[in-house]
Amino acid sequence: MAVLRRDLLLTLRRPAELMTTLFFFVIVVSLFPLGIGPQPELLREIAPGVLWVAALLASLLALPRLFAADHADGTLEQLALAPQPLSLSVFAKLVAHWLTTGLPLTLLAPLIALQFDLPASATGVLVVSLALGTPIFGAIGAVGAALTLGLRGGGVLTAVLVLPLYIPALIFGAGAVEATLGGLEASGHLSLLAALTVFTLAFAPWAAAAAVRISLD
Amino acid sequence: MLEVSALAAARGDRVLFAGLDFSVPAGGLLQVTGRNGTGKTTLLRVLARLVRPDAGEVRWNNTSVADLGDEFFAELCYLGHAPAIKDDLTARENLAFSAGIAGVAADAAAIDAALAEVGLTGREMLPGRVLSQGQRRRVALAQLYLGQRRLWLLDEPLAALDSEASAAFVERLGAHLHAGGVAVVSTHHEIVPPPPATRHALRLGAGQAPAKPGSDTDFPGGRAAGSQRNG
Amino acid sequence: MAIHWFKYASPASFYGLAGRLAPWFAAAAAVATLVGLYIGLVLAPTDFQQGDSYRIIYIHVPAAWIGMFTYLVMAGWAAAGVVFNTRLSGMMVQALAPTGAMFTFVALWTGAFWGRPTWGAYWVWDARLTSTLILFFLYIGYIALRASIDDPRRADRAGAVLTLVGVVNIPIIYFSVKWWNTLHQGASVKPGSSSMATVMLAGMLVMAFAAWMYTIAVSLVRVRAIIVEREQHSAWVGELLDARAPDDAPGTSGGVAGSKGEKAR
Amino acid sequence: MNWSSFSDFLAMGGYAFFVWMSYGVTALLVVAEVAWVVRQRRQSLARARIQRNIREWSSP
Repeated sequence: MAVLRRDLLLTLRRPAELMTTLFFFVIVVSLFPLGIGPQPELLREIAPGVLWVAALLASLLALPRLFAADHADGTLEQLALAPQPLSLSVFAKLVAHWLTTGLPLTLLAPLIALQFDLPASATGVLVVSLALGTPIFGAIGAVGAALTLGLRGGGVLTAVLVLPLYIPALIFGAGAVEATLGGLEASGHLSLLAALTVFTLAFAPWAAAAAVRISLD
Repeated sequence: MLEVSALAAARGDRVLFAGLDFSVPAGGLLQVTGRNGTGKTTLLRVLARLVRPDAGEVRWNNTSVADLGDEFFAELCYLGHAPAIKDDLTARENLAFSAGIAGVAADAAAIDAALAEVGLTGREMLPGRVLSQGQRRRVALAQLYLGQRRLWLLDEPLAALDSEASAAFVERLGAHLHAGGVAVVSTHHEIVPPPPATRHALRLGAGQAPAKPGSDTDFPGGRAAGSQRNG
Repeated sequence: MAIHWFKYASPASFYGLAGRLAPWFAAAAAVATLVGLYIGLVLAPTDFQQGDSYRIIYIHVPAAWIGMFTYLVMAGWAAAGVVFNTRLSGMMVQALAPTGAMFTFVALWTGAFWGRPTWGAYWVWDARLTSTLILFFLYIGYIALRASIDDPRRADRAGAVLTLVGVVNIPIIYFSVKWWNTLHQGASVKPGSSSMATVMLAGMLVMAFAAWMYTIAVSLVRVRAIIVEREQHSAWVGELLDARAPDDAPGTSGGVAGSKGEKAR
Repeated sequence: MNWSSFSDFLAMGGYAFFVWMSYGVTALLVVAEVAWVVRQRRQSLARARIQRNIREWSSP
């Protein structure tokens, strides 16, 4: 699919943007021990929440990459006029976006988890939960990013629109890691998160496509 | 081919045009003129279904474009102000992806041929960021020469083009019309396609603008399009 | 300008209808508030567990209900706007949002003042309060989005998408917060638990009715202001102004019925 | 009637602060909203009147 290949190629040509997102993730996570203190038990306890919130914020920061450049240079108009559903093109963009944001964050997370002395079992669940949860951040975020295209204060506005909708993913994702830490089974959390991912990916591209059309009007 | 009835569009509080009726037959060119802010771009965007009209209807082949959906988009090539060129992609890649998005099958040879047609031979591998405004515009225009799209909606296609490139474009436009295509072009320069293409003129916002002597017939308020045969 | 009547007809006729209905809803709200307050504050007995602090629920619970319900009504109007492409829908969503946000805030505020004597803290991460807080964020998001879009029609459509996305997410948010709350063994005392006297329930229902009537009355008056604001260039607003004395009190006139309106809602 | 005196009513069984803060702020918000809506309505009419006057003056 042309859109997917194009977006991937564009990110590869300009890897700095991707790296900025990843460094943001690392820096935010590293701030917590500095602010709270280096007690290993305390850090282990807050690790699931901290890692998840940091991944969430990093995803939020990456959202403008989805549409803003394409909106500015007219590519978005061409996508809207293509003889295939716009929601499909949005979905392709989401896949490309996840491969260049969500996936690297997911892969980086176990490394960062070392800072918090997270046990291996919890780290495994963290990776799985982030792999399931980051697509939700991208998909819901796409709706917010599309609605705020071309508006003043777009970035902050996107955050205000999108953050409340991120809460269920955060609860199930961080909850899964926390359950593992507490010696419980994480499968309940993970299956709810997976259901949420499927549901979001089914509807969000459609809503984001509608939002893109509204912003082009 | 392309028919418009009772079309109206407003931007904010301002009505740009209302009660617009015209039709462009196969092989016809509609040239939209008018001063800045009279709604040329909005009209083209309404025709391309990017903007919902406030009233009225656009028909293509006697069917409302609202009912046509992707069939209409497959026949349409719209070029707006922004040329949709990525700085980080080469001219060749830019054109290939534009074709891919538009669902036009184009192999490497066809891409290079289209770039040659707009005079970019030898610059296929240059990234978008080093291309001049005129060269970016040419890459965008090269899309027109890929595939067989029958409706061209072009917003200021001659902007930033030198006279040579403009002449080449007008020639290509003539060939498109000759093959039964339709084009709606907004421009400040008069475009005279080679006969036997019919040229129609639509002047928007003529009510406020002073009429230029020797220009095409004015229709106050943009009520209807005149039709005149060239040559 | 002939085209204006095509879609503008509906707001023009609704303007008159809203003007005639609003005073009745306002009166119903005033009467119900007085009755509800009398039942809740004077007639109802003191709760044997919570003492008189429980009397906060006469505003807390109705405010939470109406805050939630108003969002659903907004989503209903938004859906109608998407399906029928009517101009009035977006205006109604816009008119309802501030009142919904206000009631949601009231629910949070009174929840805090009910929680302090009951739980010993102003804020407890109780499932209901947390969900209400998120609902409040959703209202703020809608209002912020509207405020930053200049073109009211784009704002209508963008707001509709946001409201619908929000309303689809509300059950998920409620469920997830509840799940989170039970896992963390949060506070479980609920305002207005099952062992409620009939008088108390009656007071709460009357207050909920009052809040509902108030919401309708205020949003009708607000939608009239929005209609006039947006249609100030149209001919019917001109006629409306001609028919009004320049300084008559707002809200008292029944409004000029949109004589050209075809669709009444 | 639950109360023996008016001061009893005001005291709210010792919870006066919490109860009256809840009711008071709610009443304040409702009054503020009503005032705001009335002002909004007045302004919309005033603005429309200005618009109409501009229209009438600018077109003979």
